[in-house]
Amino acid sequence: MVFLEQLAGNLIYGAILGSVYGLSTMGLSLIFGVLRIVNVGHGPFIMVGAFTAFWMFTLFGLAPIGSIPVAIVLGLALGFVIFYTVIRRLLNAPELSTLLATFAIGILLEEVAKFIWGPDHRGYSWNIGDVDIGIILIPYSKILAFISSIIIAYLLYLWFQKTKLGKAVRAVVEDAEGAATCGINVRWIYALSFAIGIALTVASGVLVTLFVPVGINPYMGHEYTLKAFVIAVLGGLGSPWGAFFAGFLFGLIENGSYTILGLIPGVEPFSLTRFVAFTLLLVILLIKPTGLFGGDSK
Amino acid sequence: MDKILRVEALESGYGTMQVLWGAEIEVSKGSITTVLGPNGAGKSTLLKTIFGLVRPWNGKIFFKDEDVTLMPPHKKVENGLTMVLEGRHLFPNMTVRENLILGAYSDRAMEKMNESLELIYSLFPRLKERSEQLAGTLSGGEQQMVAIARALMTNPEIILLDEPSQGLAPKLVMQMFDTIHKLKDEGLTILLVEQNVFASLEISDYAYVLNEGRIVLGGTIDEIKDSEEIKRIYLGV
Amino acid sequence: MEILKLENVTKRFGGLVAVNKVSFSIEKGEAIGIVGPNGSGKTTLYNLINGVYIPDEGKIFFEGQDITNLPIHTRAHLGIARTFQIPRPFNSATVRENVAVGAMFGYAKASVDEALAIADDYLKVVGLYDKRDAPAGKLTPLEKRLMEVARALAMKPKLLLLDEVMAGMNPSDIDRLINLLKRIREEEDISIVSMVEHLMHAITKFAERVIVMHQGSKLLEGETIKVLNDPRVVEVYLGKKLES
Amino acid sequence: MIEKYSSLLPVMLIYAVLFLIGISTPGMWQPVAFIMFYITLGQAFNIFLGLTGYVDFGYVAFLALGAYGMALAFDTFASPGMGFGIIILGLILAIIMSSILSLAVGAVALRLRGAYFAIATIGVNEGFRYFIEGAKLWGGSEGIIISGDMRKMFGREMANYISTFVSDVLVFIIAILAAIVTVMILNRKMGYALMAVREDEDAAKVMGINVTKYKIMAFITSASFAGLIGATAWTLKMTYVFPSDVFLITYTVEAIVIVMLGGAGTLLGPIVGGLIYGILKYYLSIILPGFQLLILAPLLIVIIVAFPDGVVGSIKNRLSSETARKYLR
Amino acid sequence: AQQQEQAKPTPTQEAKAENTETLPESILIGGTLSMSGKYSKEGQMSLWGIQAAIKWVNDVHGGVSVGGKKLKLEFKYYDDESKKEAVQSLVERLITSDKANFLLAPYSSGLTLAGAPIADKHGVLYMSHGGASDRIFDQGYAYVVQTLSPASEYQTAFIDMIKAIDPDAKKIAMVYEDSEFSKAVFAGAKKHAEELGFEVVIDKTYPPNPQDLTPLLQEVKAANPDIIIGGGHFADGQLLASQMADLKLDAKAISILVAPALPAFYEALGNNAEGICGPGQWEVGVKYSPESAKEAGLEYFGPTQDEFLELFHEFAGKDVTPSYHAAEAAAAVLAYVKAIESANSLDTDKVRETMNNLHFMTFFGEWKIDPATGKQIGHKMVIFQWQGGEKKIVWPKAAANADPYYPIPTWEEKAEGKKAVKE
Ligand SMILES: Nc1ncnc2c1ncn2[C@@H]1O[C@H](COP(=O)(O)OP(=O)(O)OP(=O)(O)O)[C@@H](O)[C@H]1O
Ligand SMILES: Nc1ncnc2c1ncn2[C@@H]1O[C@H](COP(=O)(O)OP(=O)(O)OP(=O)(O)O)[C@@H](O)[C@H]1O
Ligand SMILES: [Mg+2]
Ligand SMILES: [Mg+2]
Repeated sequence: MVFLEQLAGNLIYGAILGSVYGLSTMGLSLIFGVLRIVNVGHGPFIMVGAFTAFWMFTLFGLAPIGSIPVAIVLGLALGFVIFYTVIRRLLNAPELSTLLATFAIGILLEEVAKFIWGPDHRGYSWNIGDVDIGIILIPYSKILAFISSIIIAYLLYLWFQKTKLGKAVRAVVEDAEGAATCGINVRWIYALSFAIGIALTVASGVLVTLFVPVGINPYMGHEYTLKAFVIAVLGGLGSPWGAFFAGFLFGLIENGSYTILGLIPGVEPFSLTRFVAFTLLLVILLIKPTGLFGGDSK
Repeated sequence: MDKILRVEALESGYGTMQVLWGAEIEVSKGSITTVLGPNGAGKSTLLKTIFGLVRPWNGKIFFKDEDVTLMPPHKKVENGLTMVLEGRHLFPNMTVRENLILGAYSDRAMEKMNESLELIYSLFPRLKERSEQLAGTLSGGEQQMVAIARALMTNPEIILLDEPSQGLAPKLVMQMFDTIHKLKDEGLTILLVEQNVFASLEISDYAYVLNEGRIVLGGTIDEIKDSEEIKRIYLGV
Repeated sequence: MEILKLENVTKRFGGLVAVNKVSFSIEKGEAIGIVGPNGSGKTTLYNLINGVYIPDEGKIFFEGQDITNLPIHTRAHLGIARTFQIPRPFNSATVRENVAVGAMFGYAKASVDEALAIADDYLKVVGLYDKRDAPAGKLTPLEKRLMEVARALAMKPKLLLLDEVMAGMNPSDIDRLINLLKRIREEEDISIVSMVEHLMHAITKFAERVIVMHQGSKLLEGETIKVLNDPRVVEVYLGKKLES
Repeated sequence: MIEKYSSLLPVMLIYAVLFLIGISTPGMWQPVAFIMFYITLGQAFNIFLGLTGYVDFGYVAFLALGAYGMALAFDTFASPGMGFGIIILGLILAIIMSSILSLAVGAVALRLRGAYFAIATIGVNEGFRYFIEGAKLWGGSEGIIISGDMRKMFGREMANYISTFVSDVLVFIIAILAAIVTVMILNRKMGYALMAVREDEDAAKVMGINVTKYKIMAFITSASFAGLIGATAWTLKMTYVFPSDVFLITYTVEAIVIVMLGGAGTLLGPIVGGLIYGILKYYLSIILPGFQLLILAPLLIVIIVAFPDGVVGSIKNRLSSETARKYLR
Repeated sequence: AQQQEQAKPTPTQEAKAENTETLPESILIGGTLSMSGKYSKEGQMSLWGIQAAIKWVNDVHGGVSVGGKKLKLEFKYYDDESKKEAVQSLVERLITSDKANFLLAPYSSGLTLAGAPIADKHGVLYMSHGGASDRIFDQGYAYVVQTLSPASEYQTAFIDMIKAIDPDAKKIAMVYEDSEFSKAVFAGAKKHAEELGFEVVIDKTYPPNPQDLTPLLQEVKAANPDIIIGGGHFADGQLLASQMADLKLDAKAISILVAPALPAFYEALGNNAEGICGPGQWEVGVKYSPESAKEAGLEYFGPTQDEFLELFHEFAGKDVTPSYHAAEAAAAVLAYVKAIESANSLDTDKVRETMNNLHFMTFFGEWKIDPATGKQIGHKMVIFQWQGGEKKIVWPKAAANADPYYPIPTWEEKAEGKKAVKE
């Protein structure tokens, strides 16, 4: 009974965390889908979002949810600047050269953050109460993180499917030259997608702090980069919705497997949960080499 | 007849390799003008440079008497010039209908979207049947139809067509030329590149011969048809 | 001697039957044309013969050996070569290296040095010798196709499958290429060449026998002129009768 | 025959110069060793990434296993009677362990393409690390420290000598071997096969190339070199292995950066890339301690924008002279 | 001050005669610091601490007296980026090009180990101020000495404290990072706890950089422990506290490694930090002073705490409170100076030998090493507790400036604003 209750509690938290993982991966997936760029500097953008939430809260008392728009604006600005200064020049270069560039951009963000804000591990406490659902206590702030992730993901979905610009992005993904003949400004779509991808990532940084309101520091991104990669692939690269659901799944697996692994004597079950999560990734890829929701393998 | 498109001393290429060496052509409104030439002469490059997918190095391009040399492709579409690329370039994971609707992306096209759709479905009744099928699963011929139809959706005044008959079964090739002719009757101007010399000359009003990046011959269809140049290039004599 | 035999070969993509119970055989030394409307399954047939796809049903024999389930590269070693409808050069390598790869790993199994020499020979044959040190990616679509022909020939295949090599080629070049293929077929030990083409003057000049595909099935098979004048072929494929 | 190996000349020249600087200038040996670590890492990685076009993000796992191979040799077999045999044993273990892992990973993951492969291999690396920690394998998260064993076996002087000189010389040797192996591969059919795989794997199959075989061969070769680097530049030199230190994806990314800086698939590329990266890092950390990454990052961006094909790659593209190309591969 | 120093009759008279070394103009201490990368916080703190100590030595102490001369003390450092590859080359540079006389080891056990062979090869002393692992000192390095308390002792003082104030507390839960350092800490803690008769009801780790500790904490909650000890580094330590609050996982006392030592901990957690304890090598407010040295019969060396704080603020700025990383680094510098002066020599072996017999006190606490291994055995950990927004030292009694607040307020009470201060 205790076992099941703990499992249920873990899964609930896993789902909440998973939704945040999912959102934080959508930007990575979008950028890969449109520009074929693997953004290895992904994590540092999450860090920027986390610091945004922190400063908005600390300096202006702005509720972290309220800093999502701020993060989006900041992310868009960062995205456009980076696109027009660096990425644009590498669009025709070999694919991996953008990897080098995003690596360098990631380092730059980290070091600039350290330079401005120092290496401290910061955090905020935004206490708005919690709800006892019988099995486990859940702070409202985490519930908000969950709901906001879903709303943002859904808004992005609507934008993609329903708006003209969203369709243009899809068109560019499928055939850029063909899109040009339809009167679509391909260069602008690249810039926009990159900026939106970055904005999403920065915004997800805000939500990350709703789940983990502490430990905000210049180097916090690494862990997320790695997970985002794995989740993006699990969901099928280039498919932002796939990424969202895969994030969900990842959160559930990470948390859910703990209760079961805990039954094995003489091991460190928590470390093994990560082993399980990564192994599952491999298994899924073997069964479906393009991820759960992936199309082509290029 | 007034010249809707004029190209003066156009030079362009890829990287450091020059392909076009001062190409000059004129296209009259409402005509079909064909550019002929051996493989690798630079015909596709000429069309892509006019449309703006390849950056011009030198020379001028006038569209409706406006200098559009450096205008990016999407603005040209907005002004009524579009292109059908060699090899179709559809959006394979979208339905036929979605492909067509994206053709009406520009403001200019939006206004006339419904009319354009009607025209297209009357020209290509088959596309109406297939409207919900994913473009990538169509056969080669159907794909070529979608490519042309999508270009028509932009509500163009002139279409640059690059080898529309390539890879089509003979029966479809004939249909394709019929369609091009019909488009002209609808008032469209067409700049055509074709390897199917004889069929294309049959429907054209004017023709140019491009060789090694230069226009070596140009004139009305009757002047061109019997020229030595054509025989030399195409019949190997 | 029968070099290739297909028995009731079927290939499906989801609900679509791209190739439907097709059987035919080809004798050593034949020149075959395969025609049919767009989407009738010609390229898929090639993909089945050289191993890109494995048939859902049916069997394929090469020189009497069952090759239905052999991997692609093994079939190449046995002597099957092909070109692609949409050319697939090794872009960053030079034209010469591209062709040499064919000689090294195909039926020819040449050493590196031999392969480079073979490459030069065939580049002369197709007229690309001047461009042999250019990166293959810089060629025009047509030159790429010619390079693919050279690359396939350098494999010294027993069976050569050409997929719309001549689309977009001007008439005089087509004639030249056909003569060249005929000559090579005679001079070298290439038993048969199969050619998919929509250009009827190319087919009539080259093929002794044609196979007509329609909606995934074999519609007809037989002597070129006779088959192409068959009313059914005119109806589904040609649209009007061939002149001459 | 010699002709074909002429491209090794500039490589060996660079190594000779580095070596001479290292042994003749006081205080320069370790900096040279530091740079050599990056060069060798780039070279080993290039055998796979450069030649096949496959990006293995989990590459560092092979270094890690090599490091464990050497550590386990000391941890399990340390006895005075072993002498230098134990280092040989460690190197052999390193090769065996890293190549077994590469075989397993290759057999499974090499079926995947592009970014899927790249990221599946991250899974392997992370999975393996957490397996070691979670299952408390090989000391679990506490790792293995061998300095004590080394000192007991060889005595203080010799142990120091091994960690501060012999291990670096071994890295030099690995680098030279890697260069020779790279050229040998390039000159043989294998080089052509890998080129074809890199450019178009499906077309390569049609040419008769057994792509799986060649990919695995390149993968194992590259992984074995990685294992050797881990065993020498990490375990022998640092005298310890902690899982949290050796399974860091950062090293893979650095390897990619080095290869891309120099030019993927070229022989000289990773060497030039390693030189640029290593020298920049070393001197920046001396001139501007604490700010070196702040300077390094924009510099990397500038270099890659100026040389999108890598420094060597871009120079090669611009060179027309045949003789010059012969030495630049 | 300088003159007074010289006038003092010390054993230097005797030693002076023996000293035949040609002395340099100044003494250089070299070190690699982690100014970027994952240890950059610790690296920055260490730098300020070192700079403060050097300044004291030169300006207040008047330099290092050797052979009758007063030598200036200098410090040179490079950034190792928290990465092992960089350490050896930078250490070698310090030794050969910069001619450093003595070395400070980098932060963390791994980096300390990485540099040890180079230091040992050149026969230069290599003092660890951030490498806590006991295992470093099992390797037989003669020139590696330690200034801070080793990892195995980090949580033992806290257990002593609980034993002293609440004999009824029995059940201890341990949740900590699966890493080399924390494992050593909690292995020591577990042994100690069991010796004192505690029952360890949970002994579980979590992997580095966790985002969610719920699974583990639910298990802890179910075990209903009296005491919870745990942690690893900054981020996970903060997360541990934050999620205990989320799940209202109450205990009578909580001690977390590393994270609570920094003001950022209280800033991040706000009132939830109230009552949380942590082990520290040192804290602002510890009562090590010339007086307490006298009581213990030890010599006091170096600045008083107030002097140190003043110097520290000169480098770090007024608003920065030093963490123990600053103090232990400063103490390492002071230990060198003390040893050099006692040996009256710059010779590594002489200084090292002298160290074996040194037992003195600085503002950081006692300093005494195990002669055989170089491991620190004199220094004692302190336990601090966040009380009313301030870090108070509550253990050991001798160093304490406040009483432990026990049992700590529940999370519920803390959410309502209750602080860990007696009314
Ligand atoms: N994307 C490209 N990059 C580099 N060179 C190119 C590119 N496209 C074409 N070229 C070169 O430009 C020249 C002209 O090519 P273009 O495609 O314009 O010829 P074309 O007349 O259309 O030929 P075809 O009849 O074969 O279609 C050729 O020499 C070709 O190699
Ligand atoms: N990989 C695939 N997945 C799904 N459908 C496919 C695939 N390959 C081919 N098809 C479908 O199978 C049918 C036959 O295609 P195939 O390419 O063999 O035609 P073809 O006769 O070569 O036509 P064309 O003359 O236009 O080249 C087409 O409807 C095509 O859309
Ligand atoms: Mg063309
Ligand atoms: Mg086909």
